[in-house]
Amino acid sequence: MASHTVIDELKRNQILELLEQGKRVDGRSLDEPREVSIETNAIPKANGSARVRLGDTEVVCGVKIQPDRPFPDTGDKGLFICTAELLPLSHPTVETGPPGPEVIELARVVDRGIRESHMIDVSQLVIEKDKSVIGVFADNVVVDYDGNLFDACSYAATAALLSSKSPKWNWVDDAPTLVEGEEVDVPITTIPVSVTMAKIGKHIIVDPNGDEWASMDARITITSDSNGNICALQKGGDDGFTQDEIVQCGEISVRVGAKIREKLKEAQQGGQ
Amino acid sequence: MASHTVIDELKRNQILELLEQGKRVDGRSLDEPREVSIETNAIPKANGSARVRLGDTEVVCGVKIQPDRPFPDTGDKGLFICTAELLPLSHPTVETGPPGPEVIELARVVDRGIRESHMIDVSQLVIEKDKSVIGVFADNVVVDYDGNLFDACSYAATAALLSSKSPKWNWVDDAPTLVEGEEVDVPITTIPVSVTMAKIGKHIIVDPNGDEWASMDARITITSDSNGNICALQKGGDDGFTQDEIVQCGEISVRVGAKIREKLKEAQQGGQ
Amino acid sequence: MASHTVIDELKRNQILELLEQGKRVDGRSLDEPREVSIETNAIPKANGSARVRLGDTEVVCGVKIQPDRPFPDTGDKGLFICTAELLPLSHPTVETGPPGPEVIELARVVDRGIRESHMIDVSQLVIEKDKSVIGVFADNVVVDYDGNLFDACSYAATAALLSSKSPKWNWVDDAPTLVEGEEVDVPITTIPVSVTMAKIGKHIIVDPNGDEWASMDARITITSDSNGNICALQKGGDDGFTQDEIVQCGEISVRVGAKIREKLKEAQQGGQ
Amino acid sequence: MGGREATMVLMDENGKRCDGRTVDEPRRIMIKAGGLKNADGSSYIEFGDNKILVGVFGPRDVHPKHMSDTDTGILRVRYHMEPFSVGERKNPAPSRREIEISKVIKEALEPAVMLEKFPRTAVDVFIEVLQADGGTRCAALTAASVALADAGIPMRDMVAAIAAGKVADTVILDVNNEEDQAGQADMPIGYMPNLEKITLLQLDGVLTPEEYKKCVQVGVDGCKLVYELQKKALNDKYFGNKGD
Amino acid sequence: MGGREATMVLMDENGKRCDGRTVDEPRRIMIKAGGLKNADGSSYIEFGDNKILVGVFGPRDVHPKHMSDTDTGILRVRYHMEPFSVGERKNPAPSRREIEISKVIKEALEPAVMLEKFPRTAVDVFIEVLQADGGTRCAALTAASVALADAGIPMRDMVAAIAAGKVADTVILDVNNEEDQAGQADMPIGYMPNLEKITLLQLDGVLTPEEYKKCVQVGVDGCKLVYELQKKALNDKYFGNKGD
Amino acid sequence: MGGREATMVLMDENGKRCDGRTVDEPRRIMIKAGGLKNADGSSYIEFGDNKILVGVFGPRDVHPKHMSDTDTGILRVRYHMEPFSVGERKNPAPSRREIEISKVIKEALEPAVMLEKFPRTAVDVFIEVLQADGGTRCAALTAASVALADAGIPMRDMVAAIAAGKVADTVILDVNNEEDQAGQADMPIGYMPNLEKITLLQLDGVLTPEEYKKCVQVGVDGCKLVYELQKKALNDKYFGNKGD
Repeated sequence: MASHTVIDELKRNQILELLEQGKRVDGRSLDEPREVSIETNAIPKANGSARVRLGDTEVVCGVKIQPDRPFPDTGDKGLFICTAELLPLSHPTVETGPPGPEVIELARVVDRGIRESHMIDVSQLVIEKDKSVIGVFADNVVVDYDGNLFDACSYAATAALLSSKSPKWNWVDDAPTLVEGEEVDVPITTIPVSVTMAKIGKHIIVDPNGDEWASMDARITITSDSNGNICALQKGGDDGFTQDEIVQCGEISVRVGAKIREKLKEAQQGGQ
Repeated sequence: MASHTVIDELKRNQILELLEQGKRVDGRSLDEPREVSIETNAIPKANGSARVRLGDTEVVCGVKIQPDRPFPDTGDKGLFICTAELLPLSHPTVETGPPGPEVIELARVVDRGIRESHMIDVSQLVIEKDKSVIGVFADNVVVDYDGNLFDACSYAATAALLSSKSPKWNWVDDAPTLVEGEEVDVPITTIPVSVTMAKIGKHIIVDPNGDEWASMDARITITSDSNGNICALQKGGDDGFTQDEIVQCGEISVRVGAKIREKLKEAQQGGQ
Repeated sequence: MASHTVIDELKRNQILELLEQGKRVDGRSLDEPREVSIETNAIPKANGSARVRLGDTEVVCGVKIQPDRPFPDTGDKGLFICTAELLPLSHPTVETGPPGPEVIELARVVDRGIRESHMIDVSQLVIEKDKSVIGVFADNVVVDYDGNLFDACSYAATAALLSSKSPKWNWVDDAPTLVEGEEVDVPITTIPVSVTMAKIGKHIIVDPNGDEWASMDARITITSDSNGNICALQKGGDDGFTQDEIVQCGEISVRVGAKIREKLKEAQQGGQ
Repeated sequence: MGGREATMVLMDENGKRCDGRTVDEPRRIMIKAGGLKNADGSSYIEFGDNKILVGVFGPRDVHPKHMSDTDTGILRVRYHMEPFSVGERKNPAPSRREIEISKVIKEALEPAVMLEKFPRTAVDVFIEVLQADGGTRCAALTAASVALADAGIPMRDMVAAIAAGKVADTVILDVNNEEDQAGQADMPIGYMPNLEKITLLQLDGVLTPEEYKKCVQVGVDGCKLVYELQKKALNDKYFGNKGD
Repeated sequence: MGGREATMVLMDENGKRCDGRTVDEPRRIMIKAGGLKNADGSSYIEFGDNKILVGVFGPRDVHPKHMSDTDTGILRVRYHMEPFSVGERKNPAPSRREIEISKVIKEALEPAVMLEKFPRTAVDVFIEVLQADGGTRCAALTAASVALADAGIPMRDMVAAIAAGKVADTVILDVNNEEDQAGQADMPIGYMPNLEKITLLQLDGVLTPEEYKKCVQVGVDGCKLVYELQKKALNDKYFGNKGD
Repeated sequence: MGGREATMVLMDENGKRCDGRTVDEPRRIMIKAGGLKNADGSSYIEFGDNKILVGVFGPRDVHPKHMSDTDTGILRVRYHMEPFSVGERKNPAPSRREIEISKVIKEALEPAVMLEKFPRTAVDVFIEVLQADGGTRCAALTAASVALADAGIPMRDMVAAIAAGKVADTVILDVNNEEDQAGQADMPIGYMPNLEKITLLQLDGVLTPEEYKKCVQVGVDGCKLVYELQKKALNDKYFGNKGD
């Protein structure tokens, strides 16, 4: 995603010039995310799903809920795992094969944002203590790329989880046994929202699109929960932030996050 | 195996010219397979084995029969797995390392031909339902290459299976336990025979040798069973067949297959 | 580690010239190993550990002792596994990624020397027969390279094992259960010592340093035990030895090994 | 297709199949040309409960160079299933099944694409199965043809695909998931209607020679139906009302 | 950080932490510049119970060539844990966690290193965790800066690192292993004191906006302490008494 | 060689071994030069119950180029076991054992092959173990020498190989599978009789210095026996009656 051609240089100059005037290439204000559109239940056979567009970035997330073995030291907790993959049709530069460091970071940051918010109460996902628990897998696939996959994947996963219904299992004859025809809610405690900001020159902008992403000096992704607290953060990119900028980004993320949380709630209600 | 040099082009022209006159480079008629020679019990320590030559293509197949865990949803059935590998000594162009798409297709087509015929009655390969079953593994290795590995591997695997004797296990103390000194027959229901045909120009030929293989436009492998029914098929290659050709290939495969089935039976009797 | 530049050729000539006069580049006699320094308990959180310098070659070995499943056919024995890895900071030519044949051979030879001496009495490492045993893992990492990793890793692993204390487990409720606060000795039966010799021209030298290693024609690593018996051997390199040389190397290895065994004992006592 | 015992009624006394279709009735098929921003061409298909997205890039340079052909362009196809596309979550690593299907679809498309016009380049077809039902390979091949056309790649014809099969001793069109699991035979067919060539053909399951012949006929007829939907999808995008 | 229940007393009535430290007291930190023979630069750090070795090579040629950049040098960082460095023996294959931390540390070092002076070359930083306690990434980043300086690589500043966090509803400096497991939040910070830039920042765990602000402040202040120890280590090697 | 308890009688009161051989008697050895059509040279050996096929290609070009040596040819050896060659079906992935044996055999062959005559090229030796008994590496090395000669590669000598060992406190020749499992020591030896050089030597198991010396002697003598069979195999193919 990060190449450095003459065109890139010209683009960056143009972006910077506009920023000096307080403007962005696509007309947004600096702290304004792109339009978010959320379609839940896009994959009806999955236990939950969502198709999310953030500007021209598009992500599909499917949730699978199935019995699994607990980790040896946490036999009283279910599993929550969130992944992210860039499909090769999402951009001409994406290559097939095992994920590189960038995609691994993407997946881990999206996973951590949701995990650290304790959105899913994994203590309720136990079929039989130490023997069998419920695993919730939220797999994101990026189908169109235009920057800021962190937020697009995070919204897709969160919307898919909010739309999920879980099958029910009982512990019978030393094995988890499906209870036919029953469905239960996934235990949700909060709605985490990640907000990614880029630093270009001295400017902080919310939700960088593809051209802005290629031009940025550094980035920061901050996730806040329904209480307006901050629960996860990841700085990236080859430059740094001042202490004041870090504090400012925290404030922006809570403010912008609250608006996006409303959209996620609407999608949840709309999907029901 | 597929390279496109000037020599290849000249060879193809020569092959095509002869075909226009109804002749093949090695003197065979169009629907005539090469000489098949079958040596069973070539690997005495295996549970069954065969060394098969089809013209100058040579394959060794060894069968291993051992207890295994059943798949979760088919606890009342044993396992049958057939593989194929091109050894690097079989041809100067073969490379070591993980198998490419061509070898994966080869292995899966050979496996499917035998599996779909229900040659092995896997319902009889159960030691203890849902706990322990018998796995039958037929592993083919190609030691000399001269075209048409599909049929050579299929004949080697079938001959090796026909020559196999299975150890016996009882379910004792929650574990499969070998019954020393007893051997039972592998439950065989039919003898599948695969026949591979190549299309070169407008001509359909049976059992293409190495030069013909490199010159073909498309190929089709059809497996028939002892009842003369068709049980598996795979079209390959970068061109297509007309509907009439497909029907004609079906007829050839049953007719030629019947003759080769007799050779497999002879080898089975000879080996006993 | 093995490159062949003009500099290498000049170095080899210089080494050979000195050897003709019975001398070595660093002033040692032909059957004299470099200074060995052993620091045990370098990694206090491991169950045993050692940091060993052999000249300028440096190795850290950490021992982990934990419950494991036995191999199916040896349910009455614990596990002993010794590995070796070249860290990329140990030399500019070391590459990251899966180990090549040279590192695999190194690890296997070091493992075998200790294993074949029966240093660790694995029959005492059983928690519950056929169900649960104790695994002893000695992992070597090379942090600085100056030739002869075989001996440096062997000494590090042996010293680390001699310094090890094992936790204790009981078999409770079908699971190995740690007995808090109790530690037992690892069952040691002998102290194996490997001695590696290089052949350069017609000369046999003990413990080749980096320059000598790059110049050698062949090498041999011989491990002897506390009784002065020979328990493992590995010849390497692209040339051969005469029968007399092989016998001579056996004698040297026992004699030099005895001296190094004393140092290992001192380190063990010092560490207690 | 391990177990073929009829654990359900695959065909009732009125000749209706388990999902209510008649023997020669395909499932609901919806094809859309285009849809992706970054791909040079794309398509989306819903074929029964299959949901498949295809993106095409090219003709474009080949890296590494020695993989290219100085005489012709090359076609590369990847068939890939999302972890959430099947009943039990799929391991993300490419399976041997996916590798084989990629190869079979590639060879089915080759005769349709005029690769000789673009020597030294590659055309990449990326197939993403979002939700799988029976017959993904036919649905994927059908959608891939549309995506190639949408990318403006010159083609001799389009390949339409659908499976014939045998259920309850009857030859049927368009095998669904239950019929594939519990039925007697499944024969996916890919066909170029204008060139009258079968470019994909597989079979699992036992057929008499007569049934074999009939399956091929039913499959080819089915492909012609699918072909009309492919053309309609391209028409809708390039000439028609895009309302739907 | 799955389980954050306080299964131990993380802070007693006198404001002392589980290892006896006060809220703003770092663990024992010992940094040594140099030490390895073959590396161009190296360092060793003990940070609490962390024991980490860093070796630096470069600037040197890049293979394969197309990975190099004609305009600037490139920085490559590998963070790697030994099998014996953690409680349960670690699988030797690189974990996704190690790959992410390698990337985060690389990006934290980038602004400090004058890579533009060495176009077409690479500087390699190899971090080896011999024994892990809480906060390996901060300890590793701190040591890596010293090793780069020891290798004579021109630098704008050094990056010092330490974690702030929240335990028993109190903001603290330098989260140890128990506090990381059972505490409420962990915020590793990397900071260049001269350039006044935060180049590494992560957070796991819930903070109010006020606590967030305070954590950043506590962390930056801690980095300044660490920075003095980095300078002392280099002084000791290059100008001072090397007696330890 | 984990368990060495004598669970069977390895040597009876008459000095006969478990398979009826005397202490210095090798198993049945049958070597055939040639046999494969496509390989440049090949051989087949039956050594006790070992059945091993070897094919040689070269001297031929090396890809990628930078793996070649401008001063000399390179030798590449792959030792590989078929899945059905051993008691329990072997996983097809190359094991660490196979990688080590490949290296040991390569280094044992190096001094015999005049690689310096073919700079920039490679000679490839592919060893396929169809059925394994004790002593595969010796049988493989013996057969590989014959295949190299059959390929017309110039050689200084051939390497013959066989194992010496210790069983029931007695030094023996040619350790079979049972003796390897339950015996006291196994010492595979590869030897060039004309150049009088030992090029392969390994040992697992405990020997006194005296026994060590004796094992080497017994092994070298055994190699001389094997050498005669190697020459006979080549004679049979190139000059002799090919009837057998």
